[in-house]
Amino acid sequence: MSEPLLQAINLQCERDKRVLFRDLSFSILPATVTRVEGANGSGKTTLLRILAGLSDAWAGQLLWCGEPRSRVRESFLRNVLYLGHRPGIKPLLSPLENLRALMAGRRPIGNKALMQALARTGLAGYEHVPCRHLSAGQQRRVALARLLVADEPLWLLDEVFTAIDVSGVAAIESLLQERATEGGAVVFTTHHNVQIADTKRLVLTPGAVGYDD
Amino acid sequence: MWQFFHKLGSPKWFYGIAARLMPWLLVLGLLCLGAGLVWGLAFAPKDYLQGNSYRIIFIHVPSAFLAQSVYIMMASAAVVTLVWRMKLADVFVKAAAPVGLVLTFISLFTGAVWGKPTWGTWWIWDARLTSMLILLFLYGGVIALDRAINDEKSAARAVAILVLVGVVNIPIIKYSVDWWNTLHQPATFKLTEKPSMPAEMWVPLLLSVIGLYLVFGWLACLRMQTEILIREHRTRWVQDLFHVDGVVK
Amino acid sequence: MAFDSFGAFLVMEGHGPYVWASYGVFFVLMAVLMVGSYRRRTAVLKSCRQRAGSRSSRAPKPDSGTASAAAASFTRVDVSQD
Amino acid sequence: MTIKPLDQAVGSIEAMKAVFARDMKVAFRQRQDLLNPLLFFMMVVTLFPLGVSPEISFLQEAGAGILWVAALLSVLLSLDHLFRHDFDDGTLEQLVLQPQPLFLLVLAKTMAHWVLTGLPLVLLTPVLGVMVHLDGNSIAILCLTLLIGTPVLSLIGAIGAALTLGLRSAGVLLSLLIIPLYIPVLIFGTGTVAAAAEGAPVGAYLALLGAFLVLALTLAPFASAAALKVSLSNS
Repeated sequence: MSEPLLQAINLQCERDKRVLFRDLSFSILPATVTRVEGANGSGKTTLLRILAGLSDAWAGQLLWCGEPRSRVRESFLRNVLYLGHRPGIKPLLSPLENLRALMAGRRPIGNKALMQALARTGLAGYEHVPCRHLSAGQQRRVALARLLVADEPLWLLDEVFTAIDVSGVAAIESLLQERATEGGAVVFTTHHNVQIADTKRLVLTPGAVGYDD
Repeated sequence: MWQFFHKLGSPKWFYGIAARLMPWLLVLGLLCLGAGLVWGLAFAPKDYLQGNSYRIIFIHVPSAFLAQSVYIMMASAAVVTLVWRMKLADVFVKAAAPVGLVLTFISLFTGAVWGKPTWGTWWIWDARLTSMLILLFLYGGVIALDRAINDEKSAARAVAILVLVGVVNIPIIKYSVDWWNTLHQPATFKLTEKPSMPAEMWVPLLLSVIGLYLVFGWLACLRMQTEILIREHRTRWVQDLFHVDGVVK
Repeated sequence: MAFDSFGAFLVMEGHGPYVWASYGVFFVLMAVLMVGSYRRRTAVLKSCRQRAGSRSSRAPKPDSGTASAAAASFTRVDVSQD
Repeated sequence: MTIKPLDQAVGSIEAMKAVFARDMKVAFRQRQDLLNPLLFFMMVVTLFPLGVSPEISFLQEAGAGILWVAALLSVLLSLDHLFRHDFDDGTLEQLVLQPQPLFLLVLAKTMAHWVLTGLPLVLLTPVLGVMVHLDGNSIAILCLTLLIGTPVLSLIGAIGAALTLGLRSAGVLLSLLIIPLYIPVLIFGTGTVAAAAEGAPVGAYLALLGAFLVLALTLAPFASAAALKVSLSNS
């Protein structure tokens, strides 16, 4: 068994005087797909934001490769890719410009690869159209194009399937599956009925928390 | 050492200490303040230049002095909030800011009223008064930001950042206002600067400064207790405050 | 005493209004602040006491912050019932 | 098979360049927004001759102050947008999660903001200076003070913009928080012009303004970065 990438020990989150979860302990191993489940308001998004390092509203311990995350913050940030509800797409820029800007701070990539990535997300021919002229699903596809060129070992994907059509969902399923066999770790939330083999489940229920493989 | 530090940060511990300290603070504070003010109002000799209007000094100077030191105290607490994330520190900032605002207002008001018999006008853009006016704005900003953010933790940290930015600016503001003042009006005579103040004047002044400090201590403890109760009302120890052997007091 | 009479003390050679207005504002504002803060704590204590009382009389709940959500059915509501 | 954790990241300078370039590009796609602070600047300046007095002597005396106040207000007006669009579309989350130090990225954004608002204001100042009857020397000094002063306005303003991000009535709150902090720059900016008009040497004052700029450059990005993290954590 390989070393866990991210480890949460007795994670607790309280927002607006309400305990979302407590004593939550789990490890994210390489080459795994984990699905965070729970009803609306159970704290799925909050958990992913905490794991990504966006939210401070937590107590407990978070280890990255065995070390406290706050101590290795820079390396942690380089190794984690987070896609949230708001996809980080500028409406005034074209898909190509958006993708290039998003990759610039992490892994600068040539135009050819970027164009290819966009084409493979079904945006061929739209590369130079300002994103505000694209549909919600197409805008999300621009953000998802990052997954085709990203090298981060851990992906945190919040509601990635929103506004994506059926064939798109299937394609992303196989992308995540493939990523896991390559050795990457994926943590995602969704309300879609997604079939990915060997998906671990992290269930958030109010008060009590269960984690089963 | 660390244990002590932790204890210092514990709201429960503070609540108990504050409860024991508060009567002393209030009684001593009111005594000092009362003695200083009565002495200053009725017994101190009249000022040969300004006449009796100078008696405003016994409230103007203490409130101005305290208004500034409260902001410095808030800044120290802000450092503690940001570095050690101690709960008590941000409780203090939240409790002290409105008191600081009121004290700043008092010093501005008394300064303006004092100006009328001295300079013949209610308001003069004197360096001190202008600095105090800006301090009033700073307090206002802190309180407004605190009110605007719903989440307690975020509010605490945002306010701490703002207070620190403000405290870096205070000396700069003071310096630039002083410079601006000399640029625009040759220094007339200042309100509170006296070549040498006789003991009958400065002793009551000192007494009222100390008294106001103690009263502020009482106010801060009281308001911090309130804030702690609001934040911790669900915890065991707050519930236990009202129970003696399972019976509600 | 720096003044000859109580009347002189009040008038302060014409500066009385300024001095007394300053002291008045000081006392009023400080009193409002002190009494207000004190009453606020009293009110908060009272509500805490009520909470403690209601909690000890009822069976203790494990945690009030984590009420479990009832399963939603999304069936339509009959609006003619009232 | 596993993927080894990565250690090499893109350099901070490259990342800053990318952030700067994106902000410029977005701004030039919406040129109307670039003109708004300038129009506002001109309108505020116009209000003074209309509202107070068009007399040459008054305008000569008050002109530098009027231009400074107007520039300050236009910068203030434009600050609300500094992080808001990025916050709404999620770009800000991605910025905070970039592996480079956040304060440098914030500095790049602030620099872009200055190039897009402060610098055009400085360039417009000679025209307005002539309209309020300032003499050539005063206009030159005024431009110089604005050139040093407006970056300070952007840097300090960024703190306020970061603190009020995502709050209701953020615009008004932003002004409340930031205006008191602008006072020293305003005082020295206009004071320098006044001193120059009296024939006094202004080198020391300009150096002092420069010191403000250095201080703001070194401290403000840290405060803005910390404030951004708090605001994002809260959202």
